[in-house]
Amino acid sequence: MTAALPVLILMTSLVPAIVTFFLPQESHLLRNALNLGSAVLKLALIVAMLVAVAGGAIYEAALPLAPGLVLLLRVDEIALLFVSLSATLWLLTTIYAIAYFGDKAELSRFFGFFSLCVAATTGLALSGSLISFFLFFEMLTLSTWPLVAHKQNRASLDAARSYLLFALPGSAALLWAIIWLESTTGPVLFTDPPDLGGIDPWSQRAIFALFIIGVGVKAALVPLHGWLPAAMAAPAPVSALLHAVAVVKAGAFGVIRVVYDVFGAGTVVDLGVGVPLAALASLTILWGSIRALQQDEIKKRLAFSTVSQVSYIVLGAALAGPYAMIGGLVHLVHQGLMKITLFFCAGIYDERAGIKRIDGLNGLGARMPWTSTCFSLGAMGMVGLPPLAGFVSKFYLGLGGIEAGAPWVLAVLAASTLLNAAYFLPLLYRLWFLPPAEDASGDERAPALVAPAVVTAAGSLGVGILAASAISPLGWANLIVLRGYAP
Amino acid sequence: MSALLTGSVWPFAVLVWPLLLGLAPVVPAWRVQAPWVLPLAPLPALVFALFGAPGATELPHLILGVELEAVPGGALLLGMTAAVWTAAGWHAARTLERSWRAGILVGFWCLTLAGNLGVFLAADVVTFYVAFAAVSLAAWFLVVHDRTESALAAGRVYITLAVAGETLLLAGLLIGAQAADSLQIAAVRESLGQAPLGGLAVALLVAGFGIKAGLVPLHVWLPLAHPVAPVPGSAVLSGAIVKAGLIGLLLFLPAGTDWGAVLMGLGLLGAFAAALWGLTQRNPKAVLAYSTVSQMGLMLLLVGAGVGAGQAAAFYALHHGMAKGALFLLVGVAVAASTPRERRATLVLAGAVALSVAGLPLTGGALVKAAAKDGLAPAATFAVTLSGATTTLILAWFLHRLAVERKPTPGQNWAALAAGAALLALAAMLAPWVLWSGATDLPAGYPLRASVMFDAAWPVLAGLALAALVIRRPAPELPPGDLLTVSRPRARLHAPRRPVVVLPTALGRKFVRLLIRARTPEMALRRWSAAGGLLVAGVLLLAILLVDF
Amino acid sequence: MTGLTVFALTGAALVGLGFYGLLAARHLLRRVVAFNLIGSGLFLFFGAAGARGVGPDPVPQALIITGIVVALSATALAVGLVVVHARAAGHAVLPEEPEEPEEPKDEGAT
Amino acid sequence: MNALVAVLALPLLGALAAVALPPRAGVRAALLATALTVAATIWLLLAVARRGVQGVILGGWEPPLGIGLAADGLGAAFIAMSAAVMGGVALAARQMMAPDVVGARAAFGFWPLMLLLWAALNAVFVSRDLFNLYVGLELLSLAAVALVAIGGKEAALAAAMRYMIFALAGSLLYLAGVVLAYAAHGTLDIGLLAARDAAPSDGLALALMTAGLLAKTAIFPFHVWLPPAHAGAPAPASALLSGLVPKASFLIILRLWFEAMPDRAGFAALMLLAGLGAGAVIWGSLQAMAQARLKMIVAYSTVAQLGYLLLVFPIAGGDGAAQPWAAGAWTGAMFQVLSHALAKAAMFLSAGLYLAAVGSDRLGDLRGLARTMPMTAFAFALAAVTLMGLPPSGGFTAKYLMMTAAFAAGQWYWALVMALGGLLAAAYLYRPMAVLFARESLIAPRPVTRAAQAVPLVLAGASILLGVFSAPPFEFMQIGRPDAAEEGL
Repeated sequence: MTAALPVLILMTSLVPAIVTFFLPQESHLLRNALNLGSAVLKLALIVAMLVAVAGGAIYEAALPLAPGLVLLLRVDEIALLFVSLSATLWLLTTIYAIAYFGDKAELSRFFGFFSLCVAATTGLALSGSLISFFLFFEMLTLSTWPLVAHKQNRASLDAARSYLLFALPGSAALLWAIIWLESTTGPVLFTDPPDLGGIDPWSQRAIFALFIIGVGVKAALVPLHGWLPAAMAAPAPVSALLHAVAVVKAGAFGVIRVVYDVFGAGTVVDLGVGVPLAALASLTILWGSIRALQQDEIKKRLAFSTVSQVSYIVLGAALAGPYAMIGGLVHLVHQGLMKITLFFCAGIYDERAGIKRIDGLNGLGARMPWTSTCFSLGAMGMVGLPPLAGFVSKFYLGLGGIEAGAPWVLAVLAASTLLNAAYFLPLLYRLWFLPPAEDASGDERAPALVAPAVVTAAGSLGVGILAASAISPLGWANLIVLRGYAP
Repeated sequence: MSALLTGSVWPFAVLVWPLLLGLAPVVPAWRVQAPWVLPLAPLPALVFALFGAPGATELPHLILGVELEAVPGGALLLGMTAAVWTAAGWHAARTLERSWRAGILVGFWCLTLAGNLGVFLAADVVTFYVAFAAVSLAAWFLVVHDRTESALAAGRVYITLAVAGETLLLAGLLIGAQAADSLQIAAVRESLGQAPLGGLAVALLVAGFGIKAGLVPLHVWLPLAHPVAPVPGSAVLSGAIVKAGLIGLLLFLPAGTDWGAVLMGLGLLGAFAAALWGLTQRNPKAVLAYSTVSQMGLMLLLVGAGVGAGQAAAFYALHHGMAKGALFLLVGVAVAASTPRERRATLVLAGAVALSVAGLPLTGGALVKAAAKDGLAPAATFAVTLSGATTTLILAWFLHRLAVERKPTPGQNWAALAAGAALLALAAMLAPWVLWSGATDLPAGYPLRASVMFDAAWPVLAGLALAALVIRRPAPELPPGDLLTVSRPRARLHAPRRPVVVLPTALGRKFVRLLIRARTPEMALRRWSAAGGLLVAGVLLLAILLVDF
Repeated sequence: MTGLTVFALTGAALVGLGFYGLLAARHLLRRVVAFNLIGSGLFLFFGAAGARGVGPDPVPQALIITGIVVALSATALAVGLVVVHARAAGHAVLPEEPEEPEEPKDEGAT
Repeated sequence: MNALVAVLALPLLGALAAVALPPRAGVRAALLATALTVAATIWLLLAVARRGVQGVILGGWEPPLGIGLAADGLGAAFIAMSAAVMGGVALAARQMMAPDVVGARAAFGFWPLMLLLWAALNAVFVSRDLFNLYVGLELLSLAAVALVAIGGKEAALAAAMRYMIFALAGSLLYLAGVVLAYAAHGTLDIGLLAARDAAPSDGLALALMTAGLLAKTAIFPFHVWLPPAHAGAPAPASALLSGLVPKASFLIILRLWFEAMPDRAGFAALMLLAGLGAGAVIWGSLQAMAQARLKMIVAYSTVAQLGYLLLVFPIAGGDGAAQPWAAGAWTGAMFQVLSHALAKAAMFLSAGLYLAAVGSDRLGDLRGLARTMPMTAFAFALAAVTLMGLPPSGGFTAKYLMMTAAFAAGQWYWALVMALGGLLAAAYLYRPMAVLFARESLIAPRPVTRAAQAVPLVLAGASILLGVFSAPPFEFMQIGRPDAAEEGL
């Protein structure tokens, strides 16, 4: 049982993926039922495991590939944090996507790769060894490409190309790092950080840098972020998934793994690589916000905001202290909830009102109150307005910064807050206060589109208001740090 | 799992009740008539302030663990706030035009109220911050409610400063919380004294709270926001909301910090400069706004001086809040007045309140001033006394403007509005008498002493004399927002869009050209003469490497 | 100078000639011939070098015979290819290699 | 009858039958022979797995006089590889090589040549005698050249001719080396040569044989004959040529350097080989990027992929053989051989399907075919994953093992070449993928049956599974390996 469960969870998205590929385009009902059903099943399994793991249980499943190549699935607290996020948002995004696409073309292909993408994310979350992490990391890279290119027009193909253009060299760097490391230490399991004694410090730093480049591409660390805004050519559900759950989160999660499970916080501090990484993350936070200010396309602005927001997680990991760690981990979930809300709403504006640019938002609040309210909640959460989700993360990151003897982090957080306000509040202002254009149209009579947004918006409010309770992401992050990463 | 709530449920109810009422407009059927909930929203707070039992309340699962407790100074302000909001709510309920916008206002009105009450009840940093954010950001909707160009412009200034303030606060509080390794406000305040970054933290806090409390030079939003906000909005802004900044300083400023002097200096500056600058305004609400800045200056001076651990400042704020609230409401009342009799009555009432603010003996104002001076350095004492003159002057100017400004809007029930304002004014007059013994250690008869009465009286008379001159030869009119001329919306931010990087195409083209060129040697290699030669060369090379001679 | 050495040297000489032809000639038939030269040279050398000690050694002889068979079949295929290619292309040289001047234009064409 | 003999005899008999019988019956006979050989292969695999190395002495004559055949783990694995590819190709060829598609002559010629090729491959894989290997190699080359030529177009014939020249030159060099070896030691049996006492001519012999084999393996810079030949042949033939044929000559190089004359393998020579390999990886990839036709791209990618194989020499060859990482590197190279064979066959078959659908393999004409032939596009993509060496493919296992070993041996630069090769592969395989994925399709494609599309998909899937379940083949290939350090790193 303990071995079966992780595999089962992986299968809940892998099997539908494979089946979906072979479904004819017409069989909407079957396809939707399959995807929704498996999403629900997966969620149920995860809830069951949450309870068990909270009680201290650990699930493991190992598949030896070749000597030194062990595919290890391990369900521990941190894995569950990520996997439960992805499972929840997967369900919602599936509902949303079904409504979004209606009966457009190539749906079997889309949902196939969609599920594959989630399978990869799941595997990534459950990976218990470096090599299995890499394995799913690559699986994610590839399964995302068709999603980005889904529209198959010039823009999306270019976007897809630039995605690979960034991702594959990143993977090469990652593999390079892994092999360099493992050729000395042997296979690395996340359960026990390897003994780096055999490697001289400078090589260690080089390996660390390679690791960060590898995962940094996905985490969209400046200057490796170019693909992310370009990927906006993808359909809204994809953007939502990309930005909230799958790709960027994989990168951020990777940073956490590298810092805490591969090198170990202590080593990172001793090597003196934590502060540079934190600085890079800070640079990304600010740069992303500044670029976001300059966009007048809603999705592009959101994209750059992702660049900035995801680096909060990296920052938390880089500071390598308990508080910062909590902040980073909890932002993994919080950013997901808020950002997916924003993308859901952006998609609704596009789909129901044909609005892509910011100046089109004028006065939409009156006509699309639910969507606009969700959008506002998400945006204010991003700004870090209490008691929304973003505030909680920011609070812990700030504490962590001071604790780690890096009070300049406060300045970064402050600047980022102001910048976030600067590029989000004008949107809300347009939504609620400016008069709509004469030819304005659009409604939100599409419950299946709006409902997911409402749920996630409520979620990003709820996780903030109930942060202190044990069942909240914050509570879980605390648990992780207490059990796994207590200094 | 620990209990959801420990201790008295009242403080929590005080905060939740307005939030619940604030949801009323969500129901379309109720949306239009929603303003009627406004006067009800603060009632639990009022009751709690009057009969509330001391003692802490904890909700460990909320946000980061919510703790509520009414500190002594906080209790005074809580009551005052509740009173002001009740009166203003009553006024709003009767005057707001019924539209879907009213619904939005009601929602955020209640949110602001909850936050405003929260800052006086919070016992832990996070709850305080949450409440503070609520009061300062949600109040933006009160400012921009009319959606006029000037309102929106003022709103931009307001929100910018508010967000900046939030950010500064968060930074400061984070330093404090980390140093104290606790979220308890008391503990944080302690640690701010000796923490390595304590100085920085206090600076951040002073700036953050100063913005809200109208500390010169961070006060610029006040004179912009008040004239454009609807009357009840201005009332709560000036009466209650600015006090959030005050309580913040009272709660977090560590004892014996060097910033006390700074506060005193800036407070003094504000007290006089703002009052005089107010004379350049014509809009009565703008004049009142400047008077608020000057009054807040006095209170900040008291905070800086740390008199009676802030009790004095709180006591002073108690009176000023209600009086100023009443004055703003009376502006609305005056507008509603349709007959000369009503107008006259309004002016009389306003005059009475104004004199109380100026500190005419036997008024509530005189009492709080007397209590405030106790324990102040002589110079400061004289300054406070002298400020009575400027206060009288500016309020006289206000009454003058109120009298000459005539744009009656019929259809309002003057009596009902006047009653609300009058009750609040009465509370302002009497509350200091009632609370005297509790708020200060001075003897009960102290305010009746001749010397005290004289100190209170002469500035008022001086002020009236000056006022006579000023009203005859008014100061030139200047736009509100002294230090700031409201700028156009920031066009800079929407700079020309640069394309998102896909890949350096020039480089790509070069590479392709290089590839094409690479095909030439490939073709050359195909010639057997070349390839065969290479083959022979390969044999020789291998042979050289393999044969050991 | 034993006979074996003569054989060996002759074989080596044949190989050398063959290689020269292979590199020098462009005409495909000549190349095929060159291959055969090399092949024969090698077999000759093999026969000579293979004779170990006294008496005949069966192994090289068997191998040589096999090799000759293989070479024959290879030659057959090669010539066939040359012809077919010449029919199709109109000349008996590879496209990347320019015609030889003395070569008649219609060589092998029908 | 011995399984070892069966895998050699059955294809030969099938070839004869295919020639002798009238065309339609001939095809059936060929398919039957294919099926039987596949069965025999499985039989052999089980035998090797259960009872270790399978040997047979022909005619009861012991080496050096007689000829011995032996299938160790490696040989058996290669035989299995060819069986898999042959089976797939045979299924695909039933339609692709139908007379109405490629003309009667090609349709008739294909089957016997294919089976002949198969027999030759298996012979090479199990021979332990250098001259025997020569014969097998010749047979292989002749069949391969003929397969290139059966298309009958001028370009194909020229390519075949060029191939012929290189092949013959290669075999003659090899033969020269064999002669020298025999002259020095009086035996050509690999086992006995390993136990010989060194002679001065050994170096020259090894050099000649190696050079000849490099030419036959199409290792840079002797690769120029390969792309036009493989691209010019009919798709099923290309699949065989690219997937299997070069592996035979490579296997001989391997046996020479690791088993027959390991003592000769000086470090400089090993580095030279690896250098050629690195050159192949980079040059082949760059050329592939510059191509405009799908089959040319795939062919050049073969040039690049073969380059990886030579990187094993300095890591696991010579003194490295005794090191703990040798097994990893060596097995990695073998994984590369197997997964490349499967993936490349899948790619050429997909290309063939596209050719059948739109009658051209110019990239411009393939636009939007992912929509009309999704299975094929998916097969191509999976194969691409293997060639890029991305997990969880066999190509990844290969790369991982070899890179790890390279690091362990302190030769990180070879690891760098492999990583770079992966990126270059992504670069040249991206163009076809993007084109297939484009929205608008210019040419209305002829329908292709799902059954035909399934074949490449299965082959590509196999190349992936090879990575997912790489432990059993890893163990299997250690069977009967000289100085096999059983556990890798």
